[in-house]
Amino acid sequence: MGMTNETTDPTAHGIDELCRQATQLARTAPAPLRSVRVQAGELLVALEWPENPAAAAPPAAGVVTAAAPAEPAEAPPPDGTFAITAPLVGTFYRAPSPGAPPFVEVGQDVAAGQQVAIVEAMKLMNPVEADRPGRVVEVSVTDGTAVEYGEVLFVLAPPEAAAP
Amino acid sequence: MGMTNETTDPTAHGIDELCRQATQLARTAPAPLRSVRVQAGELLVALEWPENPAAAAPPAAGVVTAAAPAEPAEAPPPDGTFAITAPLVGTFYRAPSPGAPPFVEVGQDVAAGQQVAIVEAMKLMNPVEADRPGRVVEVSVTDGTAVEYGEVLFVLAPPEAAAP
Amino acid sequence: MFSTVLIANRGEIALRVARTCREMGIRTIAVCSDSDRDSAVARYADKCVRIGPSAARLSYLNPAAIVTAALQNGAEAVHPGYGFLSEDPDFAEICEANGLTFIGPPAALLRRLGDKAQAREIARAAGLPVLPGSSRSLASLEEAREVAALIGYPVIIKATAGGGGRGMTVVRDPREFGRSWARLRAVAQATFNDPRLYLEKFLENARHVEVQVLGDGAGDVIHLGERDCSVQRRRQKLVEETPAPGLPGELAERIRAAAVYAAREVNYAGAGTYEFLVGDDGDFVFMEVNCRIQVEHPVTEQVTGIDLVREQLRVAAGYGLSVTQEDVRPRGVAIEVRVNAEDPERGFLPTPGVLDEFLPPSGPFVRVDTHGFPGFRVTADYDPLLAKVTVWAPDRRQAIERVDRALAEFRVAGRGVHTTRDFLRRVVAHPVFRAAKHTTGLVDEMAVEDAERLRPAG
Amino acid sequence: MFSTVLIANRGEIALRVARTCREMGIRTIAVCSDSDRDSAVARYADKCVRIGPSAARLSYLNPAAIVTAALQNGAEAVHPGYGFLSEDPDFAEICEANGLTFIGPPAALLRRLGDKAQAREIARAAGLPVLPGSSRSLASLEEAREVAALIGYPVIIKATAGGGGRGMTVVRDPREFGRSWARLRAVAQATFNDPRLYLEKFLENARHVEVQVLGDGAGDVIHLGERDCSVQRRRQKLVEETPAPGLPGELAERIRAAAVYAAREVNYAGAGTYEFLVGDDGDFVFMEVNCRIQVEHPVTEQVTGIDLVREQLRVAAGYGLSVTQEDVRPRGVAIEVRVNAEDPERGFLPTPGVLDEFLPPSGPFVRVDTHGFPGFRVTADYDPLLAKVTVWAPDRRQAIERVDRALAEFRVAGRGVHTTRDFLRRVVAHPVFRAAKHTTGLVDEMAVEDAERLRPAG
Repeated sequence: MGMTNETTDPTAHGIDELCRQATQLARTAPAPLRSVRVQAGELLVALEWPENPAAAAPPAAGVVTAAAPAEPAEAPPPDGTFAITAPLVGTFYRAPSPGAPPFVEVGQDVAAGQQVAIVEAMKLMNPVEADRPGRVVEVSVTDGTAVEYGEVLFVLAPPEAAAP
Repeated sequence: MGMTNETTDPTAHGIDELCRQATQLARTAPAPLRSVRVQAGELLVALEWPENPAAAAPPAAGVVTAAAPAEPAEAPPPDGTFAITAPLVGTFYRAPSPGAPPFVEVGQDVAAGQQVAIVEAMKLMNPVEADRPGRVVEVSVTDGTAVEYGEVLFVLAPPEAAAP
Repeated sequence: MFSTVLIANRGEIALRVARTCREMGIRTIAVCSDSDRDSAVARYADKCVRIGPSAARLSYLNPAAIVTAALQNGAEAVHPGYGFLSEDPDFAEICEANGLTFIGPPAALLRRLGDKAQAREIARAAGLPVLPGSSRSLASLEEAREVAALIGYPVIIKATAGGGGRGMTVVRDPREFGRSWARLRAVAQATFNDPRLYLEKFLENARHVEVQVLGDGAGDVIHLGERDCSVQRRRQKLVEETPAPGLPGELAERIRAAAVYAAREVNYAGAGTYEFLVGDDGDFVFMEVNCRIQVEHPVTEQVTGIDLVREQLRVAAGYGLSVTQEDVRPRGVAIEVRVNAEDPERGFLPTPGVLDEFLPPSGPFVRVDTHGFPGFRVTADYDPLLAKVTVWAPDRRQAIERVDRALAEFRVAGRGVHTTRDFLRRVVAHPVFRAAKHTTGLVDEMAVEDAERLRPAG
Repeated sequence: MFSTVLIANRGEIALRVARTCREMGIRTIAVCSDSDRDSAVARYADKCVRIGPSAARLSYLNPAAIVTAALQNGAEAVHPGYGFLSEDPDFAEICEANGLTFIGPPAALLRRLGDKAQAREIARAAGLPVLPGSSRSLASLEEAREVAALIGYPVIIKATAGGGGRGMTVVRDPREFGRSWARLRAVAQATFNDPRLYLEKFLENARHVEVQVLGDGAGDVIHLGERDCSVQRRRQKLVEETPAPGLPGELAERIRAAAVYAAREVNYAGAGTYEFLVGDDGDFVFMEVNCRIQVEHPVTEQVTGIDLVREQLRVAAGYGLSVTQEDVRPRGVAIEVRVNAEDPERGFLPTPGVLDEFLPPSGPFVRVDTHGFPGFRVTADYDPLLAKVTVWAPDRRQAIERVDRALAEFRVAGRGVHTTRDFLRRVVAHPVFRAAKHTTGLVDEMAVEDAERLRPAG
């Protein structure tokens, strides 16, 4: 927004510019606005829309669930932890074979690409690997139980967070 | 407010800007505003629209009408004018008989209870009377036309407003 | 055929009538009160005229407003739907006097059959079985007492101008008679503006069986089979089905024949319903005639394939019926359930409010007649009927499974809004209903069962 | 009967199958991809298992995921719906190998009839008329060229593994043949993982007439009448009706008999459809067999009263059919229209988006099969079918008025979302359609008419 420099009255003109931007945005909006904020100190344009009309409905309305975004919207937890999810439908195994020690335990560090579990489907043993390094803070599924695609198997903390 | 007197003071000029822009922003939304905030110190414009899904839906979605209050919510106009509406379905007549002078003319003062028109239904001449005093500022329906129940026949200004 | 018809009603039936008009290329004029200005039919009709405030007395029961709206908008005929002015002979006369065709029987017939005491006499004269009772409206309490004593208790006192389950009271104890008589007389005066009463023997645990008839007004009358409407609460129907289940032998056939015979006697015109009671002795008695389209007409339509509103329009326009008795070949079973905006947990208290969610059932063999939609405001001004769910199936067992499936699908949500959906699911799941052994007493029996379930054991 | 069935599909058909299961007291397991996690069937079924990402190849076309989900949740049978794996013999085999009943014909039959060139030979051998063409898949372009020259242009090249209007191309100019052959071969390899092609004479302006058959797998096969599906765009059906209108003399009867005979020859099991073309010479030829429930099955259900999914389940569970040929008495006319989330103004471009408003039609004799609801997100991942609107009426004229009425009621609104509703209204209003003189060329003819209307006069 270098334009603001081109005026003798930066603030007012800045506001003018901000509002013009805001109006633009409002017109090209995906849905009706819920709120608009325009600030000149530190220059800010903030438009807010309801995620969608239904989501804005009172909880009583089952449409809330109905209208939840189709794609999973699992926001990453603030503490930087991340999940390892099931790559397919199947049975979750923590160990390479019955009685054998599990691939990983809580508190253990894992490297990217390290196998952490097996998901068995139709007699096929599918290895589950960590896609990045981290420390296991939770094993989310009991050994030997059925898991759906995308189900959380482990929660890991980033290595740095794991450092004392 | 300070808007009225022209000034070069950046902040006040900003206010002017803010209000102008706020109005402009307000026009960009289909739904009625819930709140407008205009601040001078640090300059802020904040508009907010109701979250009601129906009200928030684009005009295309008939739910807008669908969810409108069932009872007519005609808010009284700010200028204090008021309407005389049709007490029943019928035909609107401005005069007691064809050719006769109309009961009232624009600019004329009427007293409470004074007859201002006739609505004829099934050969019955139903007198329409003013429920309070005022000055006729508009005759809203053409003489001899069909009117629905509740249709606005006259717009009147309150006597005091009518004083010079 | 008419080019423009005014629909003098509201709710689902106004929409129902408008749909058939649309299919027949007839322009529709809807009317609405203040609280119905955003109703489904107001949006659906070619035009909607605001005729008065929310109070029905000043809008849907206001003949002058309706007739004026019809004349102003070039309507040639008026369809009264059910309730409101649908069986009012004065309204029918006003329509005709103003050159509007009243879509229903002629005023004179409405007057004769609308007088329930007279209708009973006409039926009796035609040889139909009636319950012991007074052959006319009774002049005095004394006379009424004598008749009651004569026919024996329990008796039911009925308003001469009543009908459709309204304006009647049962007296089991002679000592109660005086009070009940006075009370109902006051109700009748207030509700029907007619204090006249008459008396009948009261039949306990009967079945409500009614026959749908169609008359062309030229002497030809056919029937479209019978409906069982025994599932009632305070004489308001909750579940209706056709054919009537579990009737002994040829009884249904005899009831149908009786209705057709009686309708021919009065040269019935348009759609009508002859209502009967069937006692546990397996015998039947005439109750009353409804001279209008019934709420429960869809079950008859779904088994016969005949659009009853279309036939009403044809007869009123002088086209006669599109079918003969031979063409009427009912197939399978149809069940209708009435989903009301009421709370069964609180004595079926109406629950007005805005419908945030409204997802009616659909899919195979499911029909829904409703004026509801997401965002619709249920008001307390009118009857709480929200939707009629009608299913068809080759047999009763499948029909019951289907209606339960459909009810389970029905999603209604809104702050403060309750419906009878779950109560209706309990009814169709009830062993007595499934065995088709239920009578008009079923809903009360269910209440007793609930009370017993709640009572602490031992 | 099965106690638990997994439904290996999505959209309206998954919901359709779940509804019949619910009515039969069968527990339902739905499966969903990431983008369908909030779908109608996901909410409707007793359980929904997430089986993969949005890409169908990794979810609805993933046998391992589906079979595993079935086994983990105690399903005894798998209903494949239509499309996806519904006619995949390998999938049927995997199901059986894992002790799951595949609800459809046995794998071996799917294999034989899925090979369209072979299916054509089987039909020919059974004495059914077929178009001049290659008696098998063709090895080389040279051979294909010879056959094409022999039978004469125009010819249609078809993918051996294709069907349902997919994987075929018409060649009118011999000089185009080589390029068309190569292109379709590539498409076939990519789409069906099978490059084989065969040839047939192409019939211009034919009618698409198909016969619904039901086989008990024990040699008994019955038909449920025929459907006309001539209103197509790029071989995708838009409007279907039964009975087929305006067929000369006993032609329909001969086509039905041919289908039943051919189905008996292969001892057909479950629900199937024999597709034929009827030329303007009034003669018919066999086209292909669809070994699954059809999108357009509701029209057959509405005139026969038979729940086709119920019959599929019965046959798969070894209960046989619930009806004999004598029990099948089609009544009246049913028309189905497919409302797609597409923009006819932009070449039927799919228009994904969230449905802010979704009010399907209802009322007398209207059936809607849809997975849509207010707030539903139409994604670009799958086919754009949004709702099937099916109406019934005693005759075709009334059925046409009714389907137009129903379409006019249908309210769909959402940013960016368009539907084929208005286009469908134009189709059913078209004089050629009303006169039942339309062929598969109708939609193209309408496009030409539009172009002419737009061209400046003079």
